[in-house]
Amino acid sequence: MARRARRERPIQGAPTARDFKGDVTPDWCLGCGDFGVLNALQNAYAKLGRGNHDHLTVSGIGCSSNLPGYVKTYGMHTLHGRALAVATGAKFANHELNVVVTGGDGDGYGIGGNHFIHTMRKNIDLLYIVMNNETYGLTVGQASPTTVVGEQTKSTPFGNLETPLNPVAMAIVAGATYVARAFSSQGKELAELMYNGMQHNGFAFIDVISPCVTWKGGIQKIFDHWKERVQPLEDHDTSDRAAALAEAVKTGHETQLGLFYHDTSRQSLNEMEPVLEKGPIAHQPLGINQEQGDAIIEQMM
Amino acid sequence: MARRARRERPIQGAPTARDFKGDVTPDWCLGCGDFGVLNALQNAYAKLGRGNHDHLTVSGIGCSSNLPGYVKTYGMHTLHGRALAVATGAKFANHELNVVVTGGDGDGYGIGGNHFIHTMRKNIDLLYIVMNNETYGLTVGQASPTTVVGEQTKSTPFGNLETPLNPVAMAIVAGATYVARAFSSQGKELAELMYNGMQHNGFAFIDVISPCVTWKGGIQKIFDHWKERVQPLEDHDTSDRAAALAEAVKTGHETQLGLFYHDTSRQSLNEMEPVLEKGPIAHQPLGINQEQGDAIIEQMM
Amino acid sequence: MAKYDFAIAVGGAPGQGIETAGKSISQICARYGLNVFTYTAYQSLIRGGHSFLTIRISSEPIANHGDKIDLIIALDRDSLEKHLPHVSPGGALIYNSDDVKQVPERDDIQLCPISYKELTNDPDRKKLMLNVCASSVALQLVGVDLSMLEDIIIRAFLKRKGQAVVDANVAAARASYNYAAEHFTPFETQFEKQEPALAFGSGNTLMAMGGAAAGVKFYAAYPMSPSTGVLHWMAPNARDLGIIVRQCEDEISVINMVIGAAHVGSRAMCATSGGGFALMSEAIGSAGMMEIPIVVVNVQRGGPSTGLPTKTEQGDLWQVLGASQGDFPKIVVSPTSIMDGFDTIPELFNLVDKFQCPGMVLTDLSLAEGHTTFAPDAINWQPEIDRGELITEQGQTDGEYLRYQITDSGVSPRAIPGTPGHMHVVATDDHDEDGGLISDEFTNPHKRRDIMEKRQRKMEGIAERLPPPTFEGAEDAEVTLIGWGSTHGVISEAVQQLNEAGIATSHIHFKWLYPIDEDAVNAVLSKSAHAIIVECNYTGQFARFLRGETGFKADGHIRKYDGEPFMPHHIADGARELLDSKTDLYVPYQEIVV
Amino acid sequence: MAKYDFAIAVGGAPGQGIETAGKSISQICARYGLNVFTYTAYQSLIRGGHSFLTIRISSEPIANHGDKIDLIIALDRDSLEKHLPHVSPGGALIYNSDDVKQVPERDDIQLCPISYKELTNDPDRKKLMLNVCASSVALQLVGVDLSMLEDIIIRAFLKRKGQAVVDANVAAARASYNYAAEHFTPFETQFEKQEPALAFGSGNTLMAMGGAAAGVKFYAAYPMSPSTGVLHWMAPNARDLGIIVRQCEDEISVINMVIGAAHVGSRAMCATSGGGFALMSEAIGSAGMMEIPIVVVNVQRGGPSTGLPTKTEQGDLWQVLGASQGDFPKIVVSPTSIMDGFDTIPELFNLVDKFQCPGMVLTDLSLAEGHTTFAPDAINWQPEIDRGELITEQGQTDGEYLRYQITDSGVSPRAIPGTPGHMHVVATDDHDEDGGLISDEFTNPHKRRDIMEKRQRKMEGIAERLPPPTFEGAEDAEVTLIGWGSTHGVISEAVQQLNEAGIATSHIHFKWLYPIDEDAVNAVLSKSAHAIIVECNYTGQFARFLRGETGFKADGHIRKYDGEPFMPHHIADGARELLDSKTDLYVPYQEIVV
Ligand SMILES: Cc1ncc(C[n+]2csc(CCOP(=O)(O)OP(=O)(O)O)c2C)c(N)n1
Ligand SMILES: Cc1ncc(C[n+]2csc(CCOP(=O)(O)OP(=O)(O)O)c2C)c(N)n1
Ligand code: SF4
Ligand code: SF4
Ligand SMILES: [Mg+2]
Ligand SMILES: [Mg+2]
Repeated sequence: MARRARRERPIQGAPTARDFKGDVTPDWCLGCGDFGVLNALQNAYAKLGRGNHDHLTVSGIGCSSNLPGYVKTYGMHTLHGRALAVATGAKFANHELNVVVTGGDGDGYGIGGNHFIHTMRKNIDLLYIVMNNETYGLTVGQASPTTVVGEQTKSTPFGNLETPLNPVAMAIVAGATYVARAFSSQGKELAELMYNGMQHNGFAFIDVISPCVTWKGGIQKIFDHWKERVQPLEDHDTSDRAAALAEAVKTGHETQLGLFYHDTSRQSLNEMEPVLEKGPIAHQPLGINQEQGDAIIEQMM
Repeated sequence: MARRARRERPIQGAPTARDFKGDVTPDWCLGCGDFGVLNALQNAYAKLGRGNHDHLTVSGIGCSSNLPGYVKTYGMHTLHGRALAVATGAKFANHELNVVVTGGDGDGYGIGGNHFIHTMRKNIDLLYIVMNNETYGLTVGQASPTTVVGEQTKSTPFGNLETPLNPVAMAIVAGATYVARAFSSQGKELAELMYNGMQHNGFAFIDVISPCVTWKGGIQKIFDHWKERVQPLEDHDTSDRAAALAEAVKTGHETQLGLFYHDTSRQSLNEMEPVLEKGPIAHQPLGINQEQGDAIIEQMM
Repeated sequence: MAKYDFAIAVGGAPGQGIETAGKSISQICARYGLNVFTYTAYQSLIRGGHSFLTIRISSEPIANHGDKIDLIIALDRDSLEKHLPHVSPGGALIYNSDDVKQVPERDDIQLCPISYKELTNDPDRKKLMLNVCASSVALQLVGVDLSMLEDIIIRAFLKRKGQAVVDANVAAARASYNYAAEHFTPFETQFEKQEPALAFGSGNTLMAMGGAAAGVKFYAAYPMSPSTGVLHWMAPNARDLGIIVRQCEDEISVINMVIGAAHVGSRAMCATSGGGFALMSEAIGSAGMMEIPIVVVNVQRGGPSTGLPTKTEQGDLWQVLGASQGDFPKIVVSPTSIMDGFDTIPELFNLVDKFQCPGMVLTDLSLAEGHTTFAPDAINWQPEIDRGELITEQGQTDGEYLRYQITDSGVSPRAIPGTPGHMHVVATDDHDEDGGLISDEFTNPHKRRDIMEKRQRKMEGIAERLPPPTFEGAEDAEVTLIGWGSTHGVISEAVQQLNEAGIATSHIHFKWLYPIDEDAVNAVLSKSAHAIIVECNYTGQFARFLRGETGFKADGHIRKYDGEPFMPHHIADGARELLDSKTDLYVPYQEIVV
Repeated sequence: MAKYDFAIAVGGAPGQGIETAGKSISQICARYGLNVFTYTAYQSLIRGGHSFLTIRISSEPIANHGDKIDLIIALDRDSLEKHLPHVSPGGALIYNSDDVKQVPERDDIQLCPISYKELTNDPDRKKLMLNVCASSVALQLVGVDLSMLEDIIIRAFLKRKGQAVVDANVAAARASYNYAAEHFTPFETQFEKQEPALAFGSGNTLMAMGGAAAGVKFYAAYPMSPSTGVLHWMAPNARDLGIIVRQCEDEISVINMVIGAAHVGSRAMCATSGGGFALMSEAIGSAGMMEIPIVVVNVQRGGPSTGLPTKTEQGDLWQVLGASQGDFPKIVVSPTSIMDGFDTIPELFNLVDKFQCPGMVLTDLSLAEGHTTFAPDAINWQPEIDRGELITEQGQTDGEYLRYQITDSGVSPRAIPGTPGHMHVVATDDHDEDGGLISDEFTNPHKRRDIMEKRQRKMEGIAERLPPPTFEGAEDAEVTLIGWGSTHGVISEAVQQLNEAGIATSHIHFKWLYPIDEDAVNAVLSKSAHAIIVECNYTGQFARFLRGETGFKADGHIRKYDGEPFMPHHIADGARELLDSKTDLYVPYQEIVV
């Protein structure tokens, strides 16, 4: 809604979260969990210490996916479900950019599910933050792939019959090398996880519980629901994949927060790619030289 | 190629595998693993004891996806990657049909990955058989989502850099309730797994190692490769999800075969659906009656 | 009885109860037997932003939201400022005087300040009842009984919120009604009850109902504005009506499920908007190739791409015509009114069942989210059902069954899986008569030609059956307005305005868009005078398509692509200007900016 | 020097080395400096089925596979039986007499039986060298030096299979060559060496090379016939040329990656076929909305749906024109020859970079999998590169940067992410000049109209720059053949045949399909006589499109949709028949059935 004055001066000194405030005031409902995610992300960007122009924030479509408009970095607000694919292309074309992908559970685990799995399998160097509110917020509250069994929504008026997806377990199995769960109200922990995820070379994934106050019964109810459930992962060896998986598939009343898995041994796909050794392809001179051309023709004779 | 004479007489007595031979001779390469899968499936259909017309075999596109033409049941040879979605619609519209989905690794884990995850999550009552040859056979041998690291293919002439997907682990995490791995050369075990999968109420998944003899270095080489690796799962409690998952994520030289996981406690989504209690919707009279119509209008006044 | 045509609008922020106010006023009018048409201008936002709901009420049938607004309810200051200029001279504006101290000058209308504080007993002042207060004032001004509003309040709140809320609301309504009676001048227009009482619903709801009447037993969806209303009707009604409703992981899954369900014999349908339709396009071709009858609804919104999720446009015609590679039989239809949306669904199902091909309904936000009143008996719950040549029992054919038998009509009897003795495989690869793959067996160009011609012959049968465009008005008119789909109502009214102004005008309207029978269509088009094509997109998608199919070149074009639907005067003004000027394009200026 | 035009065909089962034989013969001819064009009729199968490869060889430039076959190599009995009728009178047929005892009668051709057993020393009789033997015989019959074949054998096998295999093959080649010299009558046509030696490649390869020359640095793909050849060239050349090549999980991922890569400043491209293109269509609209320049190649195959994966068609025109919802700037181009495929890619990249929109290349199997010879210096490795208005450094603009600044041309300077001082968000929702969402801020119809008009103004600039269709032939011709894209070569030859037969014929050909400048195109079309549109699809997709854009109605149509490409006489015969008869449609009969 209200748009703040445009400000294109370079950051002076060490960047602060303020330097990463976007030109547009978020249009989210008052109390929406996504505000916490936005703040944490601005803090994480600041902590990284790079200029605004060194970051690219990519999203799909949904309430949560409006985020790129609210941070001061380069941004892409792409199609519903396609942010990871777009971000992968951007990362390969300029791997010097810090590419962060933000979106919702419908966007990422519903329509975007195939990109989710394969981007993790390929271990592309991205940070992916899902604002999981267990609903399709922007389309006014249908069930999402993480909606719990029994919940009444506009699309499941008799109660949801489908077992929800477990994004953390899925990520570990699919090949993400940095896997965490967080709660949007715990801004410090979330910012820390984000910062470390940006530093991680490979696919970093954070499933953030980010309550929707409009379709989940109001601020009080939904935050109470979560505050009572979340608890930090304890004494956990984040390098042990089997242990991480065992924690991730635990079901029960509690929902564990923190870093489940961190694999520093695997190279990201972009690191492995020899073509990138010369620097970002977006900066390379266009075309090929006559010698290269002659060699190609030679093969054809 | 050669097409056998059409034969539409009903099965006499207990059906045999012969009764499920299709009209068309398979056009697969000599020695292709898919022949073993086809035989096993014909045996499993026979063992189930129902008529040809009670089965629907659905596939996508690929060498393996040509299978429905080679069995004598109703068949659908749909789009590349979409077989599970089509089969889900068919099952909901007539849940009395035994719906079996067959296809390849590219079809199911590549382009069809999102349907794969969500159909398992929803636990639709289908048997899904993937002929996993770790390649895109029909499009002449590019890397697939299960191609191992380092392998040289037409699309990865310098060796594949991407970590393959683990379909069995993925299935357990995503919510399949019957999860197995088999080898197309072990026809008896495979047929047994298929038969039990058809009997299972819920999503049954069998990842079948079904070697491609054309793009994987010839019959001898590829079958030797596998024969030397496969070994049966031992002493395994198939009802223990965590144990199943632990077995599934094991990596090493050996590839374990057998039933990893079997959950008989969860209802399939079609069983849970009250609308289906009256029988298949495809058999219900069309339209609604005046009384129902009046009630609808009443709400609108 | 007096004739009248009156519009009330409600403006405010989402969450202020605009929809509730609008619905109450509309329902009351419907019960009064009055004709209502509503249109809401809103944003793709949950909170924040602004909505503006226009309720046009008339003693006569109406099919658009009209040209003018007589009475505006401004629920917040923002609305007051924005919409004050939009009140017609002689009209009125209701606002909360607690919030607004100074009102900009307008002495040609009646300002109706009410004090929420004084009219209600709302201890925490959440202003949740402001819409009730303002609606009561509005109803008083047009002479509606208070009891009507009380009824509606009880009905709306009793179950969900309990007696206390009902009581508070009823008290507020009474206080406001009485306050209005004392302080404001009623309109000259006073609503009078008519018989029968009418029902009230949206275009999406009526299409969903049409589906139920047609025998849809499988409905799949992925939410997408502005088509979600169909899902929101289907889901709660599913169990009573025996319909399977599935929300899927994406639109690709939606359409493929629909194809699976249709293939085994159920009537199956889905609805989406442009982006979702794009994702479905590959599978639409597969239904064409496998010859499986399905119905896909595309509710257009402002494009391109994600575009304007809450705005209207007729911008997907070429997408629908071009959906999926290659040539295959298909039908495209665009309902001409909200009520026609109901009838179109069974009509299209009969055609796709008969010709075994995909059918696409192309409608748009203006109809799908527009609401209208209708007489209860206007709904035909038992439409004709023709499933075409189906084989569901053994013995219906003797001997050899060929799923894709080559016939004169191109239609081959369709055996439903589960039927003994008719096993076959349907395939998206091209195939011969028995379903065997042509490319597998011998890539035979003659077989390919035969089966391609068989399929395409169905298009002749379809074209024969599709009614030509309608022609209304005098044969010797001076100007002819040509439209398609949703704009029928607004063009009709523009035609009437032009005729009344002495410009003899006729109206040609297309409902069935594809296939086109060139001769039949040209016979109708030949009756046109100075021809002006009216459509809601930038490039003139329909004009270009029509010219390609028939050679017909219009003399002028009226196009709108700013997201807001046409008002009648936009078209009437455009026609006048195009008749007078040398240009051939008129783009109306949108006066009401929300 | 004598002029000649000669065709050799090889028939057999896949795996018998048809491709190898075809490639050897073609390469030898190319080195001889002869012009070669090849077309392979094959099936969507790995084993089984049947392939038939036609190699047309001429002393003059050629651009299609011709009308006749002079010499057939039948690698198996099946091919012998099938193709015996296809040898032109005076021609010859080579077959393995070990397999075939009795040959059906044909006394107007020379039968050339060879015994594999006697010509080779192949202990396990796998007949792997049969293709070498038969090729040697063929080359002897047309007077090519044996040494040429030996060279090719060494080159083909030495690295991959070692000296022993080379020796066995060379020995078999010599024995066969000598046997032919002794037993068979050589053709009157004897090939003569020309200068320079030529290179030989497929349409897919040349498009890929065009991409490399244009500066493509990111190529993504999901395999799909008949477009996979582009991937198969890009993948092995990637490292040398500094191109990132990614195989993705599906086509949706492909195009979205391309969009991401293009947005951050790299030239990015992808290729697919109809079904994959359908899946990409939503994202094509997003590139239009975000104004990101990308190039998407659609190599058409027989449709609808999975259709005929290994057959040709021009059936996706409407799909490409209609791809994605709403109106947005886009360019559609259809290369007119294999070599034009090379040039088209940099031409299109310059346009999409300049106008910041998606560009679509519409070609088909007949060009993409067809092979042609070309002079090495026909390739311009340094084509002009124009990246349009790019901002890549701080200070290029002063002060405020508006990504979607409203300009007269509609083009707004594009800042590349990573550039200091120009941060902005690109969005698929409609937006205002600085990228803020229109629907979020105030759903302002006036802003919407402005930005829509800004975007669409780019279409005027594009239309101005696109060359009109080409016109060849006499202005006073009796008949005009009109085609688009891949059929240029075959239509040209039909035109020549008609002219030679005394029917004065001209040829209008479209390469740039969209946008169309109505006046410029009509100026060319106005030169046509009895106009016949030639295209390879059922419904006349181009004819309908052209009529819609220009009003031009052709007098007749020649259409083919059996999967096989036109031969010149199909078109010449059709033109004659359409000139004589009352009908307006001619569908050629495909004589060669594989
Ligand atoms: C192809 C397509 N299908 C559907 C939509 C409609 N759509 C917009 S947002 C959304 C769901 C958003 O849910 P989520 O990603 O969880 O985000 P949230 O709003 O909950 O933050 C949908 C279905 C779309 N824009 N595009
Ligand atoms: C949308 C789409 N993209 C691509 C293709 C081309 N295609 C056909 S089969 C195939 C891969 C098959 O691999 P897999 O499923 O593993 O089967 P296999 O042949 O190995 O048995 C592909 C990519 C297609 N038909 N449709
Ligand atoms: S609807 Fe829910 S998710 Fe969307 S902004 Fe409001 S609270 Fe947040
Ligand atoms: S190519 Fe491979 S997968 Fe396909 S039929 Fe041959 S052996 Fe089987
Ligand atoms: Mg959500
Ligand atoms: Mg495979």
